[in-house]
Amino acid sequence: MLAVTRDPLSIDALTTAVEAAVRARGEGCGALASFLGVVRATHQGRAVRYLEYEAFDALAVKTFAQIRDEALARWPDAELALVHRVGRLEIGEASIAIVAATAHRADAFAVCRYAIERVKQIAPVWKHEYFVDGDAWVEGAVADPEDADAREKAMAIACA
Amino acid sequence: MLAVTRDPLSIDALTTAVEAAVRARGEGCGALASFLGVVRATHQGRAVRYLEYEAFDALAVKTFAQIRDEALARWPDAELALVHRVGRLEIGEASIAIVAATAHRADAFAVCRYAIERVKQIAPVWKHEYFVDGDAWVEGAVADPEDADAREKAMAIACA
Amino acid sequence: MRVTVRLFARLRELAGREVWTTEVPAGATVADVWATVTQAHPPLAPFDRAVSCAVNANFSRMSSPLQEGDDVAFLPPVSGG
Amino acid sequence: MRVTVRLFARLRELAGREVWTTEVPAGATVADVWATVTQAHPPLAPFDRAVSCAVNANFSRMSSPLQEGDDVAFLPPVSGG
Repeated sequence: MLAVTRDPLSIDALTTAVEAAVRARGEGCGALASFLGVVRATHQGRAVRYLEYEAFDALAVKTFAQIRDEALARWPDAELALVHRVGRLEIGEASIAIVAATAHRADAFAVCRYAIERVKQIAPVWKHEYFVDGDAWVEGAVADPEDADAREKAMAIACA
Repeated sequence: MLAVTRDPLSIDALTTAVEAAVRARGEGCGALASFLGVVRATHQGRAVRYLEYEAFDALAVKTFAQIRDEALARWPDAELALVHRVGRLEIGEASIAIVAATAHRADAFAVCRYAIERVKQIAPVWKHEYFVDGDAWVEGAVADPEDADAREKAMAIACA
Repeated sequence: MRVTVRLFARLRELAGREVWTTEVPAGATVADVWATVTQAHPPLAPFDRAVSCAVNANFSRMSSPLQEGDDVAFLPPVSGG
Repeated sequence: MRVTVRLFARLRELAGREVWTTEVPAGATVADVWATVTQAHPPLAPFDRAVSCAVNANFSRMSSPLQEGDDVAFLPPVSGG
């Protein structure tokens, strides 16, 4: 449930896996919150043709495992699935799918939000945008998985 | 995308519909946040056998439309799908599926959270729990869709 | 005038009935119908302050006046989600 | 000793190469390797303060000493999600 893939993403498939994993541990989850990042038709006013995502696959999967560990340290009853798609993505296609399961809904939303914030901070994944009139790499955060300030910032956003 | 059904729920199906609806309106959504409520194996320490949900279908769908209208008044770029399942539900099955789409992720989480809070406040749906040792109707909020305090409480939770 | 009464969930179970028609005076309100329901089915009386109502599948107020043929539903506290 | 150098995304594009092996002195750190990379590929120099690194597919520090055969990856700022 932590993966980099070239295939289309499915929240339903992750939901089934996460629900079963939590149920195998005990009472099961009552709430699942999900996030799907989708390719938009425009970016800062420029018409997008398509995107390409690239990842350092082996490191990305380890990063997802770290994010899951961080989430479970804070929310012990949680389970988390996280899959990032790479390769060429058309408008309307999903680049990332996250499913968080917990006993109650407030935590499910928090875990899911925490996971996406952390992905954006530390996952070794890069977005290359192809516009009608050119292309550009997107560069966001300098990845540092040990940076406690970043982790606390993500936690603050998740638990707001 | 606003419905009461006796069939199993799918986030993927709602996602496809919502994404297409937003894209038809303009730039498309960049973020979809989803919520799935799932039947847990225990409730307050009692072992659950199954649940039965009952709805006032015609009024429930109108209530979902009101919730969507409220959300769009606050988040004009949003789209919302909301389906509640009724009938007998086994442990691990989903009772409600909500998908919220917006341009950016903070809003998607907020719209989705707002919707589930409002459903719990005003949707004419009732849960009947069947335990190993008895059964009970669950009774939560007195439904009043005009109650501005309740609406503001849901908004405060969503925008925390 | 005749109106239809409709009960849901625990109200339906406590009353032992779901849908029926009843005669009420012209100008009767939803509250008047509720009063006849609780009189006929005393176990519903504790819901006096916790009941919601709908007329013709739209949320309504207990004070709303009814028309001939209206469909009046009473809803216990909800628990969807 | 020999180590493998690996570049991703914009770093790879700017350097015009992705993976190669290079000779570094015993006791060399990740930073030493980065210095040889930016010397050979000056367009990478502006990433001095924005580059992350990994050794053998684990996040590392620029100050980490390397071993013979290590795989050293340099990562520009990330943009997943």
